[in-house]
Amino acid sequence: MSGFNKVVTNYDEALAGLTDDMTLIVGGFGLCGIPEGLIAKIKELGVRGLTCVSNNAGVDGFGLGLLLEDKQIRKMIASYVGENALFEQQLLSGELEVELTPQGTLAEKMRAGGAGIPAFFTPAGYGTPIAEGKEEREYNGKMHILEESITGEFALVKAWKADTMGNLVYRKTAMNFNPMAATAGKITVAEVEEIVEAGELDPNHIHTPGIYVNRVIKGTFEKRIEQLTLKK
Amino acid sequence: MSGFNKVVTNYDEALAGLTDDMTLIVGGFGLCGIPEGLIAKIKELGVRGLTCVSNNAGVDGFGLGLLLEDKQIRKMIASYVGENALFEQQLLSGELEVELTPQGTLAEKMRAGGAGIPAFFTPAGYGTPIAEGKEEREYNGKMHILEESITGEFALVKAWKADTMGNLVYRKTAMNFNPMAATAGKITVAEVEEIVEAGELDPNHIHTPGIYVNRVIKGTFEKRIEQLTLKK
Amino acid sequence: MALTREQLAQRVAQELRDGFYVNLGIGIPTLVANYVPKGMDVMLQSENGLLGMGEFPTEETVDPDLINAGKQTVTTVTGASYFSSADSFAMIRGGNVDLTVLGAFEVDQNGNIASWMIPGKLIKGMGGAMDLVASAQNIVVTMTHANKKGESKLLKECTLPLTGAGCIKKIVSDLAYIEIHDGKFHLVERAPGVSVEEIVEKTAGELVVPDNVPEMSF
Amino acid sequence: MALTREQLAQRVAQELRDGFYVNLGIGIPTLVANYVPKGMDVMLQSENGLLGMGEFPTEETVDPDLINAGKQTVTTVTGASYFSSADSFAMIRGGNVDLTVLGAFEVDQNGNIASWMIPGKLIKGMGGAMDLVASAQNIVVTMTHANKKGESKLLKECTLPLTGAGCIKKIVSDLAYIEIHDGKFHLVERAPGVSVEEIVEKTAGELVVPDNVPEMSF
Repeated sequence: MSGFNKVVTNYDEALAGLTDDMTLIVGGFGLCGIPEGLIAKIKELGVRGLTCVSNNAGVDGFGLGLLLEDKQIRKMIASYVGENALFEQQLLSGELEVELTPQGTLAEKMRAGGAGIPAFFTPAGYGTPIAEGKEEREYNGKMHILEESITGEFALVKAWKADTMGNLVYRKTAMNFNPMAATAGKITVAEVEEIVEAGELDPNHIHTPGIYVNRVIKGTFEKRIEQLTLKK
Repeated sequence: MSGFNKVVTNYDEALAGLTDDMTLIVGGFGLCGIPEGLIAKIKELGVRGLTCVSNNAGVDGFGLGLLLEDKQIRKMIASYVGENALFEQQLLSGELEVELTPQGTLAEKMRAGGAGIPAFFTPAGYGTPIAEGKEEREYNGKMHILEESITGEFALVKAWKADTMGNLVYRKTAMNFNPMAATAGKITVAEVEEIVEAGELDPNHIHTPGIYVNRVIKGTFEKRIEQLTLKK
Repeated sequence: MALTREQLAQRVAQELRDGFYVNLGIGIPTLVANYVPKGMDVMLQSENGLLGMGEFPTEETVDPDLINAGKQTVTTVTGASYFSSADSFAMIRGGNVDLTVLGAFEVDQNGNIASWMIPGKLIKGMGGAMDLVASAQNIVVTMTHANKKGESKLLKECTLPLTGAGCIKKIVSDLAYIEIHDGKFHLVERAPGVSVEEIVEKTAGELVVPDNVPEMSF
Repeated sequence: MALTREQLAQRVAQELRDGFYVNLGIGIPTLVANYVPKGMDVMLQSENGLLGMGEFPTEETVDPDLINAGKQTVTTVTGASYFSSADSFAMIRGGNVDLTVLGAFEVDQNGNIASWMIPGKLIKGMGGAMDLVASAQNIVVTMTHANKKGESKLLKECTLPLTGAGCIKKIVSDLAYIEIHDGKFHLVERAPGVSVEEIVEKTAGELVVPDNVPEMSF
């Protein structure tokens, strides 16, 4: 299945075509389920002026926080960005722009972007600063606002397993934003823990069909824990 | 887990509360993945004036076709209704109303209904009779029409396996409209081939979380094939 | 005496019913899980993609791929399921969560809530709060009745940017259990040993006080 | 000679490329699967929720839970996946299908297509056709050049209710391969033994004819 072999063996190939000023959709929630190696490679590549769409912005020195160190991110679209001193600093100095988006709206914007739905009404954010400048409409006795979808030149996702044809399976809550991100990129790159032969994943239980995935690379993951909480 | 035991043991209990003039969202594609026993029970109950939202209307004597025999359906919202002589007859005589909806729009209307999205823009149907009276808007250089979501008093779905807490797994293309239908009903009833104990289904691979499912009943299925095509 | 954090959680837990699917916010709301009445089962939804959240893990069972919306490591209960963030908020917006518990800076008598942004201070983001308050049918806000300066947090009109409009109907504060309808606060219960006068004094919005205001029972 | 159904499918198959995800409509489009060039792999998408459709089953392997969008029993190929109808059309509307092949009653020189409804006749429904034509970047319509009465199906303007507006760029008819751009039909290839004159005569819309119109090669 030559035409469907999505496996690449190095990060240069995985991110070929990534240039300055692109929009990247990046999976993950906090530091959980993030494409660690791809992010590290972007730091190495030194591309700048990026718009990153991701629920969070990582922490100092890990996740998307790495890209803040050399000011590679120009704009961040996220729902929560509180865990990062560099972020705060660049935001206050005006070097970084942020577009805060309700978490469910952000997830739906990615899903809609991938699904060819350019805009949708949601109740989230009505009556708040988020609604400013947005069309409002009542449905079923409740006010809603019109939100537009998001797509990007690249989507970078982290999956548990991939087969060679790019079919993906996620694990536990490391799924989070990754399935929608995978659909919303023009070029979608999946960094995974394990690559198996096509046919080894149960067709009933593939989370992201290979049609969405352009490149698959096997990564190694630190899986840093943000809030280690143990039973007392 | 008393509060989460969704299993019912007879069809009367499964459809308790179903009355005349309700809207039912029914899973299935053709005769594949339809809740056979629930439909048969509706025929027995004799409720009338139903609005049925389902991709197809069954065939004479099977699937939703059964409900046409006693004229229980007042309105059908579907994408394709061609396989049914009774349907044709009742449509021509004006006893039955039909709202034809593009298949992808129908699926998205159910999904949106379940997801609290009251309306969305889609390119499907722009410039066609389907667009009449609907708002049109250009996004990304392409015209789209605004479509509203669908919900129903009941959703009737067919799954392969359920656990006692209502978590569902579908099998092959018998999945089709069932996952969206399951989210779009005020009361969702799942008719399944097998009921297993909670914990037996892999939490990574549950198609419909039990939160959407109010009642689970074990059915027996004929699984009639509409177009038997064999390799020559 | 004003309720402690634990007592707040305990009082909120009285709003639980057997078979409820519940979303608990960060902070005091999280503690509610510790006070689920005996013989009652509830399933906790975590908006990062988990239905059926369990207690914190041990060092042996901790898994970086399994966290809650507060980014804490957690476990699951029997019958849990994982799903994407889009599916998680579809579940929330679709009105399938039976009870949502969250904190707030301010609530006003029209059910508006402000909980995410204090102008002049660094804005960290709303996370999932706007989706939760706009979507849930049944929300309990739990917070102190007044802020550290002694200023009421139950206002005629919120002064901070809103998280949601007209969506709050129940407040469990450290002084009282209050319901909101018809554009007014309605005092329903008072914390043990707290006087109606103190509650009236610390409620800036319009408060309807019935003849009889029972003490909360735990 | 006008192309046979099999030759139509064969010519359409020349539009396939290695690694293409392809949606084939009911009828002649389905036959295209039989003519995938050797050494080339394509994956067939069936909009009822299957990526990686295989050939028809044997009596031993037939499975009522495994059908295609034409409701025919099918099999799967290695690497297939199943998903819901919403996810299937998300895939389609999102522009992920590389080639869509379908039939039509009429196509006009502005790329409009009519394929689902003949007023006065019973309306069966559009199925997934409207979603497919509105979403795909690369659509091939395959049909006879004229109807049974000899009337052209390549028109200045469609007379039947549309399935989609301005979305068709390629037609493989039994007489010719034609492209549509700038509001005109453009003759690119003719069927073996069919004269340019016959094609011109049977094309009601504006047809641009280049000096050299090669015969199709199979």
